[in-house]
Amino acid sequence: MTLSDKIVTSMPSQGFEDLRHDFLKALRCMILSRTLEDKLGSLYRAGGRIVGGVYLGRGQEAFSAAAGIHLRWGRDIYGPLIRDQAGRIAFGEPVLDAMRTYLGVSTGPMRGRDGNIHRGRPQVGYMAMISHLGSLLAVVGGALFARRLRGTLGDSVGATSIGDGGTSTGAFHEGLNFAAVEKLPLVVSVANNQFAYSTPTHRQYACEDLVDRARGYGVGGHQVDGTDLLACVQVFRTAFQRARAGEGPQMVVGRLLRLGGHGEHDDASYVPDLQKHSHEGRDCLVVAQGQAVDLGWATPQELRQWEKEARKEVDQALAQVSKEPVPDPYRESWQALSTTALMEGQER
Amino acid sequence: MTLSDKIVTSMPSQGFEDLRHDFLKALRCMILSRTLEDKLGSLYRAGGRIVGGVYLGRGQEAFSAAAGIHLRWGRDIYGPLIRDQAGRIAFGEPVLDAMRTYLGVSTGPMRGRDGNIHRGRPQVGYMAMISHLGSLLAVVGGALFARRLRGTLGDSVGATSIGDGGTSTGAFHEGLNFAAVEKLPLVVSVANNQFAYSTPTHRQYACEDLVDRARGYGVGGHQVDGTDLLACVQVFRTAFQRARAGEGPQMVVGRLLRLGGHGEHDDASYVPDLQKHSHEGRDCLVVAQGQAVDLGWATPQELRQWEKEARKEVDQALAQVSKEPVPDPYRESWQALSTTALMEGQER
Amino acid sequence: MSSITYLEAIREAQYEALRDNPEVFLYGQDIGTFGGAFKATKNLGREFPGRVFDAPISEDAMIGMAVGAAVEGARPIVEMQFADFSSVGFNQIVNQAATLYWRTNTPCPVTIRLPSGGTAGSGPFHSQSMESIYAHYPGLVILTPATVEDAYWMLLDSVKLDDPVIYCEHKFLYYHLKADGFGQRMPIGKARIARPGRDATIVTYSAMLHESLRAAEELRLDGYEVEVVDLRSVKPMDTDTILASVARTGRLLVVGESFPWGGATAEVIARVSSEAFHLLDAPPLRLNSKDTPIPYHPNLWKAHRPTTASISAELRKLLRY
Amino acid sequence: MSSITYLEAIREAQYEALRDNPEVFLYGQDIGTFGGAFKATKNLGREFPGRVFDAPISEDAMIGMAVGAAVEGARPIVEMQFADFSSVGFNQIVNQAATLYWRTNTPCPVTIRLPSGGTAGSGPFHSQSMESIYAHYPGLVILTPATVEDAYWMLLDSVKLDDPVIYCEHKFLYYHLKADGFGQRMPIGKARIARPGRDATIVTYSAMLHESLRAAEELRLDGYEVEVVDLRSVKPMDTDTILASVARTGRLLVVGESFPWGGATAEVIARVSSEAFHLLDAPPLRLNSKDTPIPYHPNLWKAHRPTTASISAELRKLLRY
Ligand SMILES: Cc1ncc(C[n+]2csc(CCOP(=O)(O)OP(=O)(O)O)c2C)c(N)n1
Ligand SMILES: Cc1ncc(C[n+]2csc(CCOP(=O)(O)OP(=O)(O)O)c2C)c(N)n1
Ligand SMILES: [Mg+2]
Ligand SMILES: [Mg+2]
Repeated sequence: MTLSDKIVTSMPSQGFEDLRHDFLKALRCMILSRTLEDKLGSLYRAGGRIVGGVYLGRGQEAFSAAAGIHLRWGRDIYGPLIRDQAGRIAFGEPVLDAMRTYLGVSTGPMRGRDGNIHRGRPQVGYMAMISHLGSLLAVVGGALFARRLRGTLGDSVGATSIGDGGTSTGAFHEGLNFAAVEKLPLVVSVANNQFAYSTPTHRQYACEDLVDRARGYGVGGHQVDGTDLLACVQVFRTAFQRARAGEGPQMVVGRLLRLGGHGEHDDASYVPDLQKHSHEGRDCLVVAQGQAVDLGWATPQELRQWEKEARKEVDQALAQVSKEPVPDPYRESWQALSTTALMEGQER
Repeated sequence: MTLSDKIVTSMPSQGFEDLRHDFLKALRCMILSRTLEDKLGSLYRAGGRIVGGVYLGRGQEAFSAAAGIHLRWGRDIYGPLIRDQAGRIAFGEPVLDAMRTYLGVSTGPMRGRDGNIHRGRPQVGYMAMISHLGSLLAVVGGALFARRLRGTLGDSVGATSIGDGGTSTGAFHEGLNFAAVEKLPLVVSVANNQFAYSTPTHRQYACEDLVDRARGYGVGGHQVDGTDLLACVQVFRTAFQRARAGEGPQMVVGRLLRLGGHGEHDDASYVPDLQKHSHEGRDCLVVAQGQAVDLGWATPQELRQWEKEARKEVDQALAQVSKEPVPDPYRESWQALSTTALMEGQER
Repeated sequence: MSSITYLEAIREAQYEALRDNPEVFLYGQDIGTFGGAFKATKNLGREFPGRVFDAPISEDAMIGMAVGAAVEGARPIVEMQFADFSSVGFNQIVNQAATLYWRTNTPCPVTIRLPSGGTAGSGPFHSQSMESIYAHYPGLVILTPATVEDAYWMLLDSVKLDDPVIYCEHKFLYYHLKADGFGQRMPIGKARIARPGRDATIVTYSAMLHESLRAAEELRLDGYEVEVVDLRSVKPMDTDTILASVARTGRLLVVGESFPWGGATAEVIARVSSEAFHLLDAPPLRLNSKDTPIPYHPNLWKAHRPTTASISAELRKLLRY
Repeated sequence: MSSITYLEAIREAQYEALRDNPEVFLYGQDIGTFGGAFKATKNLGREFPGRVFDAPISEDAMIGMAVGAAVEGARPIVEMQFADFSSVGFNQIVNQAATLYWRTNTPCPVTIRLPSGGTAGSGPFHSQSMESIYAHYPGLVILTPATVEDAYWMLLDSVKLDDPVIYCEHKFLYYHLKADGFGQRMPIGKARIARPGRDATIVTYSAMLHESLRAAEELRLDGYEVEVVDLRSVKPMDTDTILASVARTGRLLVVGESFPWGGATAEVIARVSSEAFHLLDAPPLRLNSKDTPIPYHPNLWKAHRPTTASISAELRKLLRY
């Protein structure tokens, strides 16, 4: 069964014409993201190829891609998190970067030094997260701050993500508060997928909805059904417009469910069946494909074609990367400073 | 000029009868606090007696005392901050504890090891803050958590404070969020005195009012004119009632102005005159004394008498402490662990 | 008792601590229903209802809360999901927990479990060994169990101690290291001669004990008898046992997995050099990981940390001297 | 140039850094209008409008923001109000700033100023020396200037370096230490013979340099010539200069103000013992503060840290050997 066989339809077929381009762009990113992640998941389960863990964005592609399509590679600043494969693709990250990082080859952006979701290319505004949740927000903010200071901000914007669990970190609080004080053009996606690893939200926060936090920071607050691509595209369009218009940080809270384990090692048996069958448990990709057909923006044939192209792209990337070299400790520089003159011998 | 010569009157004289007892208790604490702090300030300026810096609560006594009077020494848990001298007195801390700590004698609760506002007696529920702002909140929460776990919580409650600046710390966020998740009986006083050291609030947060944060944590939010003792007593009464009634943490935001420097070394020349003469720049003690007289709850004679008693208490404490021994390094145990068997020699 | 792993020993010790003292509770991310990222608390939430709590992702508050609970007489065991994440609880550990007793005469019986050390593919933020960071600060006890027995007894002892304990459990040992039982309790603060010898002493701890033992075994084929001392706790550090060993062998190699600047290995060498200089027949050597973050790719990771091979090479250098 | 203090040198260096490079900006609590808790940025906000920013009380975000700015090519100088408060920015320092280059090949020119060390009456949370904590982590340069000249040149050099620098300025030296000018620039990474001698070597840094020089002077009255080496930077550490000095004197005392377990003094001893064992005529010694938090009362504080008297006593011990 291909993805497009599962299409369900639900949307009215008019009044969204101006979203068409964004929607389709996001949808194609979602398809590529899902295809890539399915491949990574099966490589992981097969064993032997993937280095380290695999953390997927399944079920979060609509929310992530709808943010990512508003970002311009090389011009905007993006600090994606764990479940932002779709956003990364939308931003312009080549599939090769992902594949190379997961397979740990030395040709990838992280050269085998760091892995999977930590990848990035900071020099082009594509930040490489560290594991510590929340700590990327201030970094993205700082990059915007520096651009404004130098006068090169222009219409560029920054975006980053956090999960429901990550909102409990002090770093997230400090980072968002700083960005609000500086009124930075920043969009923060809060992907409330109901769990932080196994921990349900009632052990994570006590407010009714995380969007209730926006006012306390003095930032724009937006809520959206994260399983609904059309809604996501619409809401993020507003949020990015406001951020670029100088209205300061915008916080977009999406309600959705992680469709899978925390990582591929986790069977997520702690997620109650009821929740899996709830509205937020819908597969956003299936929903989006249905929307596309209903709205007459794509035919089932086109969807199948896009899936085919995605599979081809992923397969090619895998084939190519499989031939690439893995890191060689003897050729590694083992140098943590860029200033070579200040390096000491390693084996004192 | 004694304090009571400066009385201004402003309150309607009826309808507050049930607050009378609390109000007068708080007022007497304020008087003692001001008297003590004036003495500490002049000792500091005279030089030679005080060890370390002096950080006073002038202008914040009403807000601090109105919280402190709801706390029972030995039964509730209190984690006061920098400007809570009045709250400490209301909680039941003897003036001797303060005097001994400021003079660094070895008879004080901190035995000359730590100083001034860091003092406390954790074993009786009176927490001793460390300097790092925000980090006390989780400690107070943890104490409540342990009591509830053991079943000894009863009607006890916890209280702690933070300044406008301290709300920017990650620790404050994590601590309050944890307390909200656990629905702990905790009252958090946010003394918004318009400055963090020299930094005005617009460099500290971007929301309209810090009370806007309450909803985002899912805690009760209360606002009060921190220069108005009667209002403070009323608001804290509600907040403490709700906390004890199991409604979870309550955040009380008081608007006021620090009437002095950050510490006694600081002339606060950065505070604009306009702000000094604004409503929040009123001296809460003068206001409270006026209220007491207006309401017929105290005569000017009584006020003078209380001031006199306060001066006597402070003078006696000073006289006594002046004779007490300072720490002797040769008799000091130099032991950071309570488990003596695990201590190593100091001079390895 | 049938074969038990290092990880099971940690679970078992927590089980017994919970069973024996109502003041004990567990606090950590995903440790309840889920049983923890490594399953160190598996089933404990079910076996001790209301005593095992899922924490929000708030390491600072987690430690702060544990200190507050300890002030009230509780004896919390806090699990950091990975040692590396304790960096965001660093302040509460070194400034709040570690100073409480000294400042206020109030005991602070908090145990902080740090799943530590490298495993293949874990990368720079899930592999750190932070014992040297915490040991530098006064007021903490730093345990680094290398065996199933120590994992068990030292965790039980931690909970009983009235001081904050940083319990560094090594993830590499979780599943592979097995024993038939918990053996005898050895007191905290005592090092152990893990292998007797006469030609050289290796002082080490945690996972590096096993690499060192293998290296010693390799050297035996060359006719050398290498003594291996397991520190067990890096603070307090059992200088006497170290010196006694060096007195026997005259040669010292110190092996640790953490970063090379400062830290446990430098501390051992400094103590031996200062206190027993005349016992040394050769310059004391140390071997640590390299001075870069911990690499993700196994090829790099294996070259980054000390291994049996690199320890053997170092031993040969030491013995040739 | 008239007499200038250590603190003025720090201000002056920041002035010149701002003047010479538009990518430099200052970020810290109360550093704008107010000029900083110690006035190290006095008037700079006025002299460089829009380049000096008051930060919220958010040390984690402050460092994170500086890293982000550095990624974009800025060269921020971040002031921590006291070194001790960097504990809440610890994670961003050791895991974000320190790993950026190694992980992503992106330079990270961030300078973090830590007002460090003890002064009378400052107590446990306004007195800490954290150089050993940061030096343990890969990817950071740790500077510990002891002189007006170094305070000036090393801060200017920090801003020019493409790596994150932890600049540990000692509060005890702020007002008292004076010089007539900034003298000659010495490169970062080179230690300096602050006083030549032949009978023993003291290796030290930061404020302890001055206590050590006084102790050396005291010993001169007994006829000893003690050489004093100022490390200047604890990481990188100039092992060559240390070894050359020990080669001359045969005796080594290492003095530091931070806590005794691990850290800079242990590192020096470990290097000398490993690399130049045969140069030593006596066991190398070290002197640190005591293993408790830093006391508030001056009586205790003076006994807690090394002083001229305790250094002299240790030197005598070393020379008697
Ligand atoms: C400071 C910190 N503590 C703990 C972790 C371990 N950890 C990694 S992901 C995760 C759960 C994250 O949950 P959430 O933020 O909701 O994101 P999601 O995985 O649901 O997308 C945890 C606890 C971490 N990365 N950082
Ligand atoms: C984490 C941390 N950073 C910096 C400081 C230094 N500091 C002490 S008090 C203070 C200002 C506090 O302002 P606020 O919280 O508004 O309280 P106020 O002094 O106004 O009562 C600062 C920055 C600190 N104590 N803790
Ligand atoms: Mg989540
Ligand atoms: Mg304030």
